Amino acid sequence: MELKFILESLLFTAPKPLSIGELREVLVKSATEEGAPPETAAFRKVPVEEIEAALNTLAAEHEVIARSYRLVCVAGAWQFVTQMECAPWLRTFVGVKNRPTRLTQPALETLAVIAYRQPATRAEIEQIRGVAVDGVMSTLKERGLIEEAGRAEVIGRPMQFTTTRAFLEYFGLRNLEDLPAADELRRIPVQRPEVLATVEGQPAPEPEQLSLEAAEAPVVEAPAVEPEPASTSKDSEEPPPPPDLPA
Amino acid sequence: MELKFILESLLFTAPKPLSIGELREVLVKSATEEGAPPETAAFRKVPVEEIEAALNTLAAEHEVIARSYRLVCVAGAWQFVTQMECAPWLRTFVGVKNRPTRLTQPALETLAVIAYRQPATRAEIEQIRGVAVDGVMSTLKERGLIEEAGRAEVIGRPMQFTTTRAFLEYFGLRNLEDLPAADELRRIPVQRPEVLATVEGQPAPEPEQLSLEAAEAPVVEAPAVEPEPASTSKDSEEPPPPPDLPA
Amino acid sequence: MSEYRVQFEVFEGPLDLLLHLVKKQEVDIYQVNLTRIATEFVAYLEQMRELDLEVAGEFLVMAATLIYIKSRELLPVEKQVRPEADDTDEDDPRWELIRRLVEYKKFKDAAAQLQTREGEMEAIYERRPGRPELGELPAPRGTSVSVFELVGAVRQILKRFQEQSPDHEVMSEPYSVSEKMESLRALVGERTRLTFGELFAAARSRGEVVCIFLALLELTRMNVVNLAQEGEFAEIEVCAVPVELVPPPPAPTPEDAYGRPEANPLSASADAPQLA
Repeated sequence: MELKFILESLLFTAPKPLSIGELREVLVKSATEEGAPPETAAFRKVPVEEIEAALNTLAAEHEVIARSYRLVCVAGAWQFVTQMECAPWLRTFVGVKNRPTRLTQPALETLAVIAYRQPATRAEIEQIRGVAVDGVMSTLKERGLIEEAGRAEVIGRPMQFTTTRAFLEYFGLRNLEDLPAADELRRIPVQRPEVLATVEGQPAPEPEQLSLEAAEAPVVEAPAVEPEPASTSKDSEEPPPPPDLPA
Repeated sequence: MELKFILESLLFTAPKPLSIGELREVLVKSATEEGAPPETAAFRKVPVEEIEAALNTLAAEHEVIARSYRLVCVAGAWQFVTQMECAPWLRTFVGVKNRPTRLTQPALETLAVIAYRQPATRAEIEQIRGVAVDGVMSTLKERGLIEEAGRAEVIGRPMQFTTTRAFLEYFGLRNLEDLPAADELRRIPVQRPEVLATVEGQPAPEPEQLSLEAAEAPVVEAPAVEPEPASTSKDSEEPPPPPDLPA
Repeated sequence: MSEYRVQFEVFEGPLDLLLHLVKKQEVDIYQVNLTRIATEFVAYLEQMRELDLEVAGEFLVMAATLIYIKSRELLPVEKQVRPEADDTDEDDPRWELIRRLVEYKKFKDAAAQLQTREGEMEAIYERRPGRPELGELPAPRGTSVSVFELVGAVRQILKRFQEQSPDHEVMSEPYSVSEKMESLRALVGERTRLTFGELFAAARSRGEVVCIFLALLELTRMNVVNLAQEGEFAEIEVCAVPVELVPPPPAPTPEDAYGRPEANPLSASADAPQLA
């Protein structure tokens, strides 16, 4: 009996997603129980890596056979789910999925910043979004999508935030690497063209690395209310004081 | 969206076997509900024959892709079932012992009554054994040694039970004729049941003299669709949640 | 602020408004005419004021930056501070603003993708399988249970049946629970362990079975005996509790006596009297 088929049958039978650890436990228990059938012995000491490889093979196979369901891994737990196209009929059959109300645009933007830049302080988020985020942050915390994760070792020791397991589950993500365009957004290289504004110009060769390290530089609490708008993580970037607004 | 894929997703999601009628009902309901998505209209009046053909195609396809599960039709209801080869691991997973323990004396006696007098009603068994047999009966059913075999044509139409193929295997018998002669047991006259309080408790109006020959006569249509509270509780109930796996 | 949010919900902040204005120019973000943007941005704020809407502080701050950029652009080219080297790049407020806009846009796009995903999740259904019909293994592999066990069961039934004389009468019970407790205690003391079935072997009527059963329950409660069961279908065993381990009553050890469902005397009661 091939390992992947045993795993498949377990996932097919399970009423909830199973982690690799849980799957391994079944294999080990089957082989060590009293009166264990001889065929179970093969997986008595099956390594975690072998299970993971078999699961990935399975998922790829199901991708190929393209049925109305597929095998997915969400937050480290594997399960069979249906394809989206079947939703109209499943809604009738199973009922509307019981999910919390959809997130608002500000909540999604804030969540995106935290997801890609975690751990992120409130000031960092406000810097990127250009608005105060207090209300949105507490909504996200209430919904269990973000959580506090220690303080940043900078002046004021502001609280840092990360996304939770519930975040991955809510969006059906395998892990943080599974975020769309994760590589690009984690460290956004914004290239400065040689000449800006109305003048023609080509992109400068040197990319700006807006890395996590830069973000951890001392930041002012809630820059949105500060008179200096462009106060970035880099002190040198601060523009000169703006003139008064025309009346 | 192809019909067969919709049907597949429904059977995939269903916690119990579905008849063609039930499947059709979902298709029709999806198409006629308020705000039904346009793609559901295609199957608003889908004929039963078309569904049946699609199901047969599906079953054949699953035969070909040879996964650890297959699509089967039992007594007119379709469902996905896992392949036998995976049973040792699935048993561990759902918490069923791979090696059964010996039958208790009460179980043996109940089994003997059913074996020699099949098909036998619960009332008849209780009369001969002089005790309520609910617990023992469900144990025997769980172990697959006895099964329901239609209703007796007497007042109350009580469920009848026969032994199974597994029963023969368990005792190493080739067929029921191989049972050691026990005419006496067969001949015990059954009277109106006493005040034995059982859930079913239907007094059999006449002594039922049921010989072995009778047992081998064709039995009434499988009763799966006609749930009877006392005897089929196991089947009609929602499946119990599987045992929690230790982390 | 809240009023403004209702009216201008489209713009989540000054950067959002800026992005909107950049988009209107239909050019690459790096090619955008910031002078024009500044004018439009301020005009937008003016419009808000005319509508008597409170303008959030963040918008005012952004307007100030834009006006500063615009004022620099208005200077004659030779008087403009044009940074030549990379190290002075960051002094250019235009660059800083564009950098922020580009960054913000990426996160806004990421948020849109999350939103798509959020919607998709509502259309994905998990499999909710019923309990698989595996049954129990009917027989240990290779071996089969002797059919003599079945024959033995048949004999047992017949024997009991014959013993029940057809004209049996209801008689007053010649035994009591306390009597049965005494004999049980003696039996367990003698044998240390015996099977559940054995207890009832000698019982001749249902009444007697009930008495024995009640006696057993009482002894269990008093922690004189323990009930245990090897496996799911195994015979229930009655064991004496070692004297030194007997805690002062009433402190039963429910774990032993009632812990396993099959060993629960109450559930066993259905089957108990049949050996009478």
